[in-house]
Amino acid sequence: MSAPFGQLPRWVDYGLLPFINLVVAFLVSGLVVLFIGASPLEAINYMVTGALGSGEGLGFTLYYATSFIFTGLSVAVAFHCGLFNIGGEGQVYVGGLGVALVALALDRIMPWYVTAPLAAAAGFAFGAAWALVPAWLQAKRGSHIVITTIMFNFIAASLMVYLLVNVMKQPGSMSPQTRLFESGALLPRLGFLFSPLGLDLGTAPLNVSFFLALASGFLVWVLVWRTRFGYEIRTIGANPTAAAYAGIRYGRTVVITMLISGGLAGLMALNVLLGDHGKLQIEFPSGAGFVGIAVALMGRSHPVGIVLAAILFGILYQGGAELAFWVPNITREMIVLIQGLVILFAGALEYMFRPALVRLFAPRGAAVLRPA
Amino acid sequence: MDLFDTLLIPVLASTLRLSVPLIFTALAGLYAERSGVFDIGLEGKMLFGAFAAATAAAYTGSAWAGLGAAILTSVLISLLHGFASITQRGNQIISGVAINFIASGLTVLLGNAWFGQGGRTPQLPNTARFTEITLPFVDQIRPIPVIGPIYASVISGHNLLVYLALLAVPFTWWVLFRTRFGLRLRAVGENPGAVDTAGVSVAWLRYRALICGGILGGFAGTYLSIAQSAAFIREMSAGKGYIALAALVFAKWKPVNVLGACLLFGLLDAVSIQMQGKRLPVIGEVPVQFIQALPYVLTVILLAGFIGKAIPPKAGGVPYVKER
Amino acid sequence: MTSPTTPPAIELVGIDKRFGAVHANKSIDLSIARGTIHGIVGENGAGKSTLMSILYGFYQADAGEIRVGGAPVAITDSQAAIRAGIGMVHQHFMLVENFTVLENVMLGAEGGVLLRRGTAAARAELKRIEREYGLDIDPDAVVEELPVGLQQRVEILKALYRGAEILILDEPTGVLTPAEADHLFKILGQLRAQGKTIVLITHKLREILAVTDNVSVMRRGEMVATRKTAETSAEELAELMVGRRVLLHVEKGPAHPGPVVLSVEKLTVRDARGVTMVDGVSFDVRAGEIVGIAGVAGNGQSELLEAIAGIRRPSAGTIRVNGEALGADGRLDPARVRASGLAHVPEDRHHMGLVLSFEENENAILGYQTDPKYLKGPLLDIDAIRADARAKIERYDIRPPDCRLRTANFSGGNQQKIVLSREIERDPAVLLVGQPTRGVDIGAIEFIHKRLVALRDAGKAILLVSVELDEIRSLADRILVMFAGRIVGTPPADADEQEIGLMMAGIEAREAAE
Amino acid sequence: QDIKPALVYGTGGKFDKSFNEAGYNGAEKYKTDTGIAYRDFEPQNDTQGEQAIRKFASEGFNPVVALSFAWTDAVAKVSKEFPETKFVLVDSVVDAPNVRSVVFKEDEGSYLVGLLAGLKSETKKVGFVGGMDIPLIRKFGCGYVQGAKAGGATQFFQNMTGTTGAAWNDPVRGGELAKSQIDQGADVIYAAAGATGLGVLQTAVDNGKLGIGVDSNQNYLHPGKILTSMVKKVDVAVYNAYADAKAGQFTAGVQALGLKEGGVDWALDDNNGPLVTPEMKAAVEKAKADIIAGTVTVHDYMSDETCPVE
Ligand SMILES: Nc1ncnc2c1ncn2[C@@H]1O[C@H](COP(=O)(O)OP(=O)(O)OP(=O)(O)O)[C@@H](O)[C@H]1O
Ligand SMILES: Nc1ncnc2c1ncn2[C@@H]1O[C@H](COP(=O)(O)OP(=O)(O)OP(=O)(O)O)[C@@H](O)[C@H]1O
Ligand SMILES: [Mg+2]
Ligand SMILES: [Mg+2]
Repeated sequence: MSAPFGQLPRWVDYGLLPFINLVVAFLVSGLVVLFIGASPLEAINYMVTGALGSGEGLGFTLYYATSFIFTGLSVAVAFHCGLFNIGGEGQVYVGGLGVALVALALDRIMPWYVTAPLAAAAGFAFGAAWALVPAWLQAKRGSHIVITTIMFNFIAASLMVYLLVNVMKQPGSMSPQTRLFESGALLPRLGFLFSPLGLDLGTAPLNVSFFLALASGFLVWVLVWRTRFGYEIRTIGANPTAAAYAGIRYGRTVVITMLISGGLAGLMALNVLLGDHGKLQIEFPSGAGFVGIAVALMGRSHPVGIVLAAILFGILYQGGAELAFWVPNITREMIVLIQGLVILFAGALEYMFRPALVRLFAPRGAAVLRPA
Repeated sequence: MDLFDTLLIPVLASTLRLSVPLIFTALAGLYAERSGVFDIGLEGKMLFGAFAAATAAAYTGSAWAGLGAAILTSVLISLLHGFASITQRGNQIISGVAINFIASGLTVLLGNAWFGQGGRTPQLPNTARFTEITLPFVDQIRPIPVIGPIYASVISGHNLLVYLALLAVPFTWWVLFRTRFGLRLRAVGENPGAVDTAGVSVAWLRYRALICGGILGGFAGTYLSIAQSAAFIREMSAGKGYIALAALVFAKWKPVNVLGACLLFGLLDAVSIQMQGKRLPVIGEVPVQFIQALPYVLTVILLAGFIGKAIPPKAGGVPYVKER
Repeated sequence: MTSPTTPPAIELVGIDKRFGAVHANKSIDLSIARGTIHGIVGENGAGKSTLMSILYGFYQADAGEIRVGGAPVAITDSQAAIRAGIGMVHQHFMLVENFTVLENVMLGAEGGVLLRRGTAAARAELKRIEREYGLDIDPDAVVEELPVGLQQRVEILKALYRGAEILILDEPTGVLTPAEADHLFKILGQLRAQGKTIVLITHKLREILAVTDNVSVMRRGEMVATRKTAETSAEELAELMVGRRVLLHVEKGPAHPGPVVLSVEKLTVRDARGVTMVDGVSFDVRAGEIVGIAGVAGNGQSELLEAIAGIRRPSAGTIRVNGEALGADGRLDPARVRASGLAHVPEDRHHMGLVLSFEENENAILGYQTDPKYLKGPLLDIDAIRADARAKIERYDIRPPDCRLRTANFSGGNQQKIVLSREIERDPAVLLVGQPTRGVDIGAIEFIHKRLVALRDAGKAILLVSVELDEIRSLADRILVMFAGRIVGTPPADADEQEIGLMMAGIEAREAAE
Repeated sequence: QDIKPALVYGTGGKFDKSFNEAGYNGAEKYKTDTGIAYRDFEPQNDTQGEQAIRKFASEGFNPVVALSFAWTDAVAKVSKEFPETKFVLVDSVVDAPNVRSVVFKEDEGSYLVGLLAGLKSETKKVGFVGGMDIPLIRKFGCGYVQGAKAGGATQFFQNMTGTTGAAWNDPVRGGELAKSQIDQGADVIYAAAGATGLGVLQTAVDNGKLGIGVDSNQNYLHPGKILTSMVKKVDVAVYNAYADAKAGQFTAGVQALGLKEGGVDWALDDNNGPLVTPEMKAAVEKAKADIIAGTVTVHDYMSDETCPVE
């Protein structure tokens, strides 16, 4: 995704341009808000203050961001290997199963700091396992990973409904969910960190897995740009022929990459199940896997970009909820639309205003590439 | 013979009905991707089409007006996708994702603003729908064993769009392989440079391909909301766009294979519907969720077992940039 | 030569073009007389292709005017150029690989909304052109299955089919055998005789001197000189191109062959479609010698190299390096082959030798990413890698000297140097080299040849595959000629061109068959 | 006393043509009757549900009504945090001094419509299309087949639409399931699948069969072609919650609303009047009376998570 046409100062490329795109996205959203007869200014105000204005709002924003960081990284890792993993949703779902099993087994006998790492490991393992078959088929049979991962999303849904309704549900309870986890499986919230800053997270479910997400981001960066295996991943992604020439084993690399990708998705369950819901119930991924695609692409598949994009989506989720909460005739569909417009302008149309900026900022007389 | 009537015939008929939206949508994707533009916004196109069809039909009371509106809307969405991914050289996948978000939000929003039923459109009378039509000579042919019932109950008795879907396949084949437009379309998906140096505009060609896709997307949506159902319901595309995408890859981007793939998906679905709640020999009662997962499992198995590598159009997904 | 009264076929006035930071053409003036063959020479990245692409409407000039037959024409796109009677054979072919020859020729000139009628007409026209110029080709062959030589023929047919009066050929002979090249030049002669005008871009001064009427020289985006061919010399042109004196022939002493290092026995290779590309080939390469494999592109040389390099699984035969059979355990992969002291400069640097989107220093370890000296445990040792890359840039005078630059932004010649430095600097026991100087300018050619000879003199075994007969003859100590997957001759290194040319065309093979 | 009513829907959304919508109607009715405005919220995910319930409570809204079993744990938590606030949980039970849990005996209502279906069916084959295979829906189905059996039906088809959220918004698939049941001989089909049900009813009607609506009275959708609807008076539950609070008569604890309490019922109006013969009407009314009297008991699936009839 190299930007077309002339060079720009980094702060313009990575600061001003995205900012302009966001502004435009919100302007267009504002028109829609007007259309349904609400005040755009009021709306943006609710949205921003709702997401960032209070400790609690910020807490929720970062909580959602945590989930999106995981799914975003998952998509990005596969992308670097030239694989389009649409299976995040299913990998999160099944990852949740792993997390829940550990939690149910240990929450009464172990403290959280024992349970959590094991749950994380299980979530990673289950998520990875769910990516294994598509990965293997791609590597050895060349079956298109886009189809197989789509199919595995549906299969995951069926599997989980079956388990939650027929196996893991508490007798007599109406809702298809496991019993509530007890303290031994609940992650500490981060209120204590923010209170010194005078921020009260209130009941926001922001929890330690936020740090796991950031750590994963860093590890992914190391993996992709600083390890030999990452080099091999990127080579296959950029030029499979050259990869074969370089003696990089396609099948092996593809499989391992997808395992990592699926595992990262699976980790998201930790944030949601042990960080907030305290149980495993149907439908808990609620689309985070798909949001991950947008997050990864808008973050240009780079961890830093992904964290930023994830926070942006966290703001849209939390701010959107606040907005819908306070302005009665703004429904959740409105929020979905705004998300769509942001993806459109900040993502697909990211270069629309670039030529204009180039005309403004283009450094004159940049060094001409000299031929041999 | 009894099984033939009570099981096979219904399953085949149901197969046909279930494949129609997939056929339209997969063909829509075929035009786009053969021209080198990925399109995972199919889901959104279908949804917008369905909404437009139901809305127009509700206001005008005419199914044809509905179809027209659906096509118009879906084409507009395609143009948006084109503007983002052709003119602005944006990432085609992001653009598609964005369109899907916008579709699921905007349809409900507008529907609610216009009809105040949470995005649902008013219940349509049959006069405002595409209803089932009976082919000629049904009664004469029905008595004939085997072909009779098949003609009467599988081939006949569907709404117009079903037959249009079946016609769309050979038509698409003809366009692709027998017309100038088709030749250029296939070329631009493989090597835009060749098209450009032949003095044909790459951008305009791709736009036209997307427009074709838009038209078909409109048909798909119309089928959902005013042929199969009598109203638009939020999210009613229910993931069919993604299945169609899978069918397209499955079919290796070839029109006739698309028909095959979609019918296959339809069949698997129809079978799973029939099998629900039935006791199977040996296994006995199978949990419904397993039956519901069956089509997807089988797809994966077939894919791995029989369909080799699917090689997408070479220039697919990359915006055409002459000057780096 | 046409009389000065008739206006020139083409006049370029003050053509200027920038690609972002790159100033590819600096207000170029050029006048090409009707009915002549006009040569253009210049280093890699001098701006030749750009200039011609502007003339053909593929790029738009930032400034300047184009006159055709004296009248200014606005060439906004290739369509306009075609209408103005200009046709172009691109350096990087503009063909749809999975289309048939006919479809490629028709594309953009289908003659009607429906294909059927147009197709018939096209067939007829194609036949006519074939007969007229002896450019025979099967119109229903799929292009990707044709050898490069024929693919180029398709490009020429495309231009003629559109009734081009002015034909531009951008480095057309790079992929041809001498025989084929001569044939091409005959055709160009015919075209000129019919009053058509031809622009010929090439790096080979011999061809310039042989076929052109006038020649212009470009350097770093500027038009530095135009000469009547009759009144100039290879030396002068070379100096004008590079801006310094260059040696046009390779200086090398006699070889001192040592023990056999690489030995290939009854090697057979089939491609994906199961077609036998290499057919029971056997030969040895000794330490301290360069063995050259001559042959028309597409006669199995590529497959041979790839098989030895471990990229293709041979279906039969054995490959030994220092007596060690490669892949004896049935697992022959490039990593292991490298480990056994074999290095490989692939024919196609863009598709195989480099990852164009990578930084230069990343490409400098491609294939050696597992070498401990580039690693700290599982991590890449970035500093070591970059230091190593800078050293190579230094030693091979790769320009621009920036190891963080995207590889795609280096010109052809420099990209080739990146690959060569990577492979040669491993100091391998055996070096496989494919088309080391394809599309590379004489300045760079001189440099590359020196390096190869130096490596030989250092006692290494070198297997050189090239379609440039000159190159083979000037570098190789022994020559093998390959045709249809078999070695059809082993002419002495000083054998004359005709003789080898015939073998390359499979004449011997045919005779044997009869 | 003064009240500030609030309403939190299930993730299905306000206009699910199902019980969320019924709840909405109840709140609307209360508004029109009393002029007291209310506030509502449609959560996009489970986190937002709890968030909204808590927010309403902390903003001083009272009573706060939470529709759907999905909010069971949320209500349990928040009701502890806000002991002064009155909460109403629909479709599930939380045992707390300030929580009223309203559950409906869908099995009883479904029994009645099933009975009618059994009586009306000529093929004596009746169908049921559920949204997702979850306990609540099984409860509907179980009551239905018991009634249908009592009505003389000999074969029952029970299908579920899907395993993702789409299952509640997939009229096309719902229609397909209905069609397959019709192909197998069913001539009366009961839909308990939210908006998917619209497709079920449509297909039944398109094929000249009879459909049975659910939750709210859907008879009007296809006058003369819908046999009846199993009405589940969520609207009443919501309305009463507000009214009781207003009148200071709010009571916590479990309200199990069945036929007796008028929480569930079968719908008979001009739209389906012609379809229901006096005999049928009598039979259904008798069954209703018997159930209320306790002489007939409908097996509640939730009691032991099994159903006597398959
Ligand atoms: N660039 C590519 N694109 C798609 N498929 C490929 C590519 N390269 C190789 N494959 C397929 O992947 C399969 C495995 O390739 P390869 O043998 O390199 O994997 P591997 O890493 O050696 O496997 P393993 O490590 O398990 O032995 C082969 O069957 C080949 O068809
Ligand atoms: N599409 C492009 N975008 C950006 N830069 C380009 C593009 N095409 C060429 N250049 C740059 O313009 C300069 C001239 O390129 P050009 O291909 O015209 O040189 P050339 O004389 O044809 O070289 P060669 O002999 O290798 O073909 C080079 O520096 C090249 O990197
Ligand atoms: Mg060049
Ligand atoms: Mg060139």
